[in-house]
Amino acid sequence: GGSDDSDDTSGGGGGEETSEGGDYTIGVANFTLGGPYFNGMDTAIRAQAEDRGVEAISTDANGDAAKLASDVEDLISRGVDAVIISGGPLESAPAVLNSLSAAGIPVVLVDRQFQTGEYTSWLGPDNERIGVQDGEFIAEYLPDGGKVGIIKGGPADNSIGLARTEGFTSVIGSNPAFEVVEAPDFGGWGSDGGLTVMENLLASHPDMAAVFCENDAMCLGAQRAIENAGLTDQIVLAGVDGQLEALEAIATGGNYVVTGLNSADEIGRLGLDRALDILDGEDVEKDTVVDSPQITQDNAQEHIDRLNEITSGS
Amino acid sequence: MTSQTAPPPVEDDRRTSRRQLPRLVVGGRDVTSGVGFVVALVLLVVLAAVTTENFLTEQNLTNLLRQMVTVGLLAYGMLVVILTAGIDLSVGSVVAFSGIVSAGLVADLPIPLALTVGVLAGVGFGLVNGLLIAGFDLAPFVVTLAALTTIRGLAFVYSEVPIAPEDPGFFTLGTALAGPIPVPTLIMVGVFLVGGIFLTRTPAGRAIVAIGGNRETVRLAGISVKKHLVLAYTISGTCAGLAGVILASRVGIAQPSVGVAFELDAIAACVIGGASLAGGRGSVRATLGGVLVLSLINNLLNLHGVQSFWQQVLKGLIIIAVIIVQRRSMGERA
Amino acid sequence: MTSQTAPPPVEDDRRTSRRQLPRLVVGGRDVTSGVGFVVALVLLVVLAAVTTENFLTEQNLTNLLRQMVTVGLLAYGMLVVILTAGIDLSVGSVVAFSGIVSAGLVADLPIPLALTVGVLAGVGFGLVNGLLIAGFDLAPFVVTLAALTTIRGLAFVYSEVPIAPEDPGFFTLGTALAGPIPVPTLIMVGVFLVGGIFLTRTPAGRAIVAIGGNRETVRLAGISVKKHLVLAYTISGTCAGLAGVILASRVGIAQPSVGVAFELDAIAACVIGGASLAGGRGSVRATLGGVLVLSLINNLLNLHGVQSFWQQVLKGLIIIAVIIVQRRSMGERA
Amino acid sequence: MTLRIRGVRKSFGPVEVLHGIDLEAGKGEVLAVVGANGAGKSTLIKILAGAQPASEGELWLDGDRLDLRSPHDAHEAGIRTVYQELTLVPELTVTENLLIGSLPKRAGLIDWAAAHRRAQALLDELGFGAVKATTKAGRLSVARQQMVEIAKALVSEPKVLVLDEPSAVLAGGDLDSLFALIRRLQERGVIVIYISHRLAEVAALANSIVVIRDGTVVATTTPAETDESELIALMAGRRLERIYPDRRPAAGDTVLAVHGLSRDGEFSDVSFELRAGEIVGLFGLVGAGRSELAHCLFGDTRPDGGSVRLDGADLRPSGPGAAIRSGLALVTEDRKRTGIVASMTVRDNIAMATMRASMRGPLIDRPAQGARVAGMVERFDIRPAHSAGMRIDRLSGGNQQKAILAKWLLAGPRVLILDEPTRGVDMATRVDIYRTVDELARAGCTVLLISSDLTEVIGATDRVLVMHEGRIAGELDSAGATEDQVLARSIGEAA
Ligand SMILES: Nc1ncnc2c1ncn2[C@@H]1O[C@H](COP(=O)(O)OP(=O)(O)OP(=O)(O)O)[C@@H](O)[C@H]1O
Ligand SMILES: Nc1ncnc2c1ncn2[C@@H]1O[C@H](COP(=O)(O)OP(=O)(O)OP(=O)(O)O)[C@@H](O)[C@H]1O
Ligand SMILES: O[C@@H]1[C@H](O)[C@H](O)CO[C@H]1O
Ligand SMILES: [Mg+2]
Ligand SMILES: [Mg+2]
Repeated sequence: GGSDDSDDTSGGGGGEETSEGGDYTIGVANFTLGGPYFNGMDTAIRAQAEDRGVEAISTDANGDAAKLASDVEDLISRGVDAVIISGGPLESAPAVLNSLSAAGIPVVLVDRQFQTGEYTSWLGPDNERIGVQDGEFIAEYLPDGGKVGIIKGGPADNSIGLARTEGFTSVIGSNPAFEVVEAPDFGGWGSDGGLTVMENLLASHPDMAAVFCENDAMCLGAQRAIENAGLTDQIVLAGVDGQLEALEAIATGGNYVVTGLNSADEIGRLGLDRALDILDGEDVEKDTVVDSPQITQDNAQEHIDRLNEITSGS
Repeated sequence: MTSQTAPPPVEDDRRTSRRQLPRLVVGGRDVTSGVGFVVALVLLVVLAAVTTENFLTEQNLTNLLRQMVTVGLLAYGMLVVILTAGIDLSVGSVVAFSGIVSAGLVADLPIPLALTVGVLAGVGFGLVNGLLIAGFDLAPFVVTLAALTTIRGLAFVYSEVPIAPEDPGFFTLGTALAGPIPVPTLIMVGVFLVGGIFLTRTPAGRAIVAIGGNRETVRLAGISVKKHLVLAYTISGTCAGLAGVILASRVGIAQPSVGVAFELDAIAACVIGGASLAGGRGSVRATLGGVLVLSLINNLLNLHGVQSFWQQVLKGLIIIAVIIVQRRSMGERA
Repeated sequence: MTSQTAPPPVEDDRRTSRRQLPRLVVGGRDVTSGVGFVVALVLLVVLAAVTTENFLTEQNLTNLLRQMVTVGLLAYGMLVVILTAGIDLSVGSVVAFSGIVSAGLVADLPIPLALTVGVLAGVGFGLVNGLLIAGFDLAPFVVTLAALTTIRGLAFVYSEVPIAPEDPGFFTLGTALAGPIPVPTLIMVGVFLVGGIFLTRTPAGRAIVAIGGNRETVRLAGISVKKHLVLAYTISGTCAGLAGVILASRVGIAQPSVGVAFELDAIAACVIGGASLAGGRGSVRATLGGVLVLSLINNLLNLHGVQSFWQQVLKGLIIIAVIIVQRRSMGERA
Repeated sequence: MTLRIRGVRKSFGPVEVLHGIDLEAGKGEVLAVVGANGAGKSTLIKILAGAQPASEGELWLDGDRLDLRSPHDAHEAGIRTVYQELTLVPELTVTENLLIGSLPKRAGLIDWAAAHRRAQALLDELGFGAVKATTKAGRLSVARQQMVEIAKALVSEPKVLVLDEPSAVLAGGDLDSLFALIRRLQERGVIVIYISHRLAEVAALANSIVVIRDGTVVATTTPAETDESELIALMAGRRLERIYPDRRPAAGDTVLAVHGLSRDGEFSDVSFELRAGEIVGLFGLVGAGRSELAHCLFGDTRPDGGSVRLDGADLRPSGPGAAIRSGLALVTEDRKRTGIVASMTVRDNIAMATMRASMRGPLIDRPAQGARVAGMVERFDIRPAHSAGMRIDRLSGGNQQKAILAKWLLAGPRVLILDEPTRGVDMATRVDIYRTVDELARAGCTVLLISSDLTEVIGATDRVLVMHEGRIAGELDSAGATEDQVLARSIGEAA
């Protein structure tokens, strides 16, 4: 990814007032809201909709693909003009996409790029890139190498986690100074899961030097487990997302050393803009990779400020 | 012989007189014949129709019919198990397994065969559940909870990633329409009809109902309790397998993670329909009513564009309101 | 004439002789006294100790003690409800709500007060569950399922995003150690001890047990069934509130999404411990044993580095093996 | 002190089952209430117990008008009731069942040692010392559970004690203990309302007798003014010519031959033969092992030793189903636990053992099944007459028993084992049952009649086997046998 982040999506990002808007209704189909990231996404889309003066109706499928299909059908019944799908760990939903295209309704995917089926446009992060970034940072941070734990998010029907871990191990795994141990159990993308998985990992591998988690929520839990075990000085953490609490931890200069920004807020807002552009008949890019800057102690405060600005601003 | 005053019939079962209708109450009182249940259903429909203009559109009604299929199929199987005083927590995992296996096999087998294998997987899991529960006399809750875990694991072992068959023939089962009515809905209604007749008109069905009422009496009447328990869990597994295959075909992609907590909705449909988890009481028709209630609530909230978290808050409250209305009108303890 | 025919006592209850131990069997047979259960537990421990070198490390044992707290607390409350022949599906949502509310209040209130409010939220939800179930005579399954949905929604309404209090005092409750033993574990053990005494030695506790055995008898004995049902659900809610607050404090971050499916583990612990969902039978000690079994299985699989999907597959199979061993040694139907 | 019931009416839905009952009992009086099955006796006492509200009418005790809204109110007023159906909590100990609601406490906690002592003392005092207070109620025999039920009503001495068929499950010495107990209570001024179908008992115990028929008091009398046959006539609304049928012609070939049958801890070395068309009684005291023997013959349990031959061929049923296919049928002694499926209709219950008898393809032929059931309802005069579609637990106890018999008759058994089949059954119905059993025997069926009723076990049979502590302790020809002879063998005296 380059640094051309919002160049191709005029009027995105900051949420400046734009005059158009029309009286469109945008449906937002969330696969799940059971995680801060997905929540942030939904909130961002709705906030941007308000800023742009259009109506947004969001649904939550509670992690159930069938309900996602029903929700989209309900949205079609309500006569929405476009649908944004935040598909979470769902990798694809051909029937949903089919029924939308049958109804002639444009679809914008945010975060996850579906592997099959026809969609109008996608915006999301380059997950492998984030993993590589984290790996590179750790490799540099621990020149003597050591044992590195990996905490995976969830049932692997998500290419996103796999891509992050692959990116990370492509750097660390190929470096003979490092030994990689993957936690056997999943952290479920949440802090409580991250905590338990880390505790169990420490029971077998108390000699770790670093831990990579597929998202920040898990890393925050893992950080507590490390602290409880009195190993804060020995083990550093690397995460993904840029969740506020993680940024704060990084800013304090403790053992949480790096994360890769995967801004739900930014992607969400861009997603809504993209939907409106399509409705206005503009020619849009089909797939857009949203940049994922690396965040370390050096620039953490910047990102915290920006996040605070966004959340208080809308 | 007794010329005595035979007292007038005490509480004659009024349904005995309209025997022409299939008698789908399989034990205990039929809550759908209670005013409250019908009132609650009608109230929901009227509420939906009056407060949103989109409810009575063909599009929406078709959605509604389609959306009830999964819970509906699971609920019938669950009812059979609940009637024996059992429970089947594994259905959600079976949905996932059957779906992913049939989607996976599409690459190698003709589609109808692949789908059949998916359903057969459900049959097999149900059979194993039943054999463990009946054969070792184990608590259904723990056995099917363990099955929930194991089968979910197996679904992921089969394929960690979702499988989306290329062949559009895979979508036919799930998306076909017969006129305005989705084919899956017809299948579900068929299951309820045949299943209703099974429970009310066949010796095996009656035995299943009786087991939940008093298994000792049934055993001493020379009926094999074990055999019928195995049958009940096999039926539930079969329904779950069918639901899984239809769901995968409808969504167009089979996920190993699908179906979490489906068992709760299925049980809820039965219980809203007046079934007792203590066994022996439940109604096929009322269970279908329970499925309808749950689907209507979701549809209503979505059509109103209620925000997700508030949807959850309201959904719970509406369910409670529905069962209070129903309970009130039944008077006595369900 | 009465002198002639007193037949010898038909069968004496053998456990009556060791009454000096606190009698934590609250109804029915105490499965922990069954050899099978102890065998299963010992087997698991030996298996863990022999097959992995890390099992008997302080770090691991502390983990084990820490990780059983949530399920343990929920299981005690669940047992109380199950004894009345009820069920409480809402506990996982209460865990989330209590945790996030107490974390949220840390900004405005002294920490002990914030934590107390979190627990009180659990008390409140339990009370409402109980009032609905007892007051309107509703099915516990549906009421608490509705509560599961509503309370989860409320947790998200309170805060969509996780809350991580800055004040490190918030972590104390969850992470403090008393020697090598985590304070939360001590709290859990305390709940089981006091709770055991409550169920075996107080009139209210006995009434709760009796209600599950035969609620009509309790009513005919002039004891208020409603009052004790409300009490039972309130206890369960309280335990869930406590579990939620401890969990949030331990993780350091309260998430509104935490606790999904916790109810299944809690129920499983009770049932593995021999409790009957039909009520009246269950044991405090054996429930603790059930909690231990579940934790040991998880720990064992993790120490062996079994990959997640296979962990699930094996976990289910081990649970089934455990209950088969237990059942065999009990001989008669649990 | 007087108990007065005035104009009590009770309806279930649109149907009135009590049409204005009046009765009165004074201090120390034993008032017997008799009536056919379904007459309304239990309904009446449930009203008196506060367990069900009356639709109309008044209750007076000691000159106070009672307003009983709950069982608690009745307790407060000093009215204690022993219900017809057992109400113990099976998972709890006898102690707890007895003292539920009044367990002794020390420092706020229940003092179990004291509780057990108190419970045991109470049982001993009442003459029920054979029951151990620390046993779980569910492990007691039905008879002992009944003793606990009675003891429970006497935890605090009541003003009025209501006993609904307490003797139905008691026999021999236990019965004597109960009678002695009632006399003691009577002396202390307790009013006892006593319901029973055993008229000899009623005559021996009662000061006055009220006869209820179809929800109406048809007579108030005393034992001195009346006799059994008149009472039966009042209850039934017709005269019964005789109670037991004539003797049947000599029996045919041996059908069932039991040799040296044993089952550890239950019965041992049991041998006897039953012939075609014969009715054989099996008498014994509680715990003698009769029910266990019956269950073993029926394939429900496996014998440890010995053999059973049916028509000369070895009979080793693998379970009740196999036994039924071989031509056996068993009417169990515990109606509620093993006789009925309470949640199902009378029809479902009657058809239970013969569901495959009328099929149309894979489906049950409902009209044909309905006709068979209706035939049975009529033959046994099961009331109400149109009860086929009713839940069976809405029927009175005696009518439930008739439905169970009907279930087994439909199976057309060759050997019919009846375990206490007339327990809780009114006299007129008993006569129907005896007649039906006689008809079956005449048609060649072999009947083993287990009974604790001495009169019945002699009157309704051809021969009587007597069991004592798991062994056959004697055999008598019913024609010449006396009650004393049978009783003596059952307690291990004489030979
Ligand atoms: N809950 C109920 N609903 C409807 N009918 C009932 C109910 N309880 C009792 N009845 C009816 O009331 C009548 C009187 O029944 P009850 O049990 O009082 O008779 P009983 O005299 O005690 O008979 P038995 O000698 O057989 O015990 C019967 O016809 C019975 O079917
Ligand atoms: N597991 C058990 N624990 C305690 N008592 C038991 C158990 N199993 C059976 N009993 C009781 O032991 C007694 C054994 O005798 P059995 O029932 O054969 O006697 P019976 O001659 O049929 O007497 P009854 O008049 O009670 O029918 C029964 O009353 C039965 O209820
Ligand atoms: O990209 C998101 C986030 O990283 C989240 O934490 C987990 O799910 C992924 O889809
Ligand atoms: Mg009666
Ligand atoms: Mg017996």
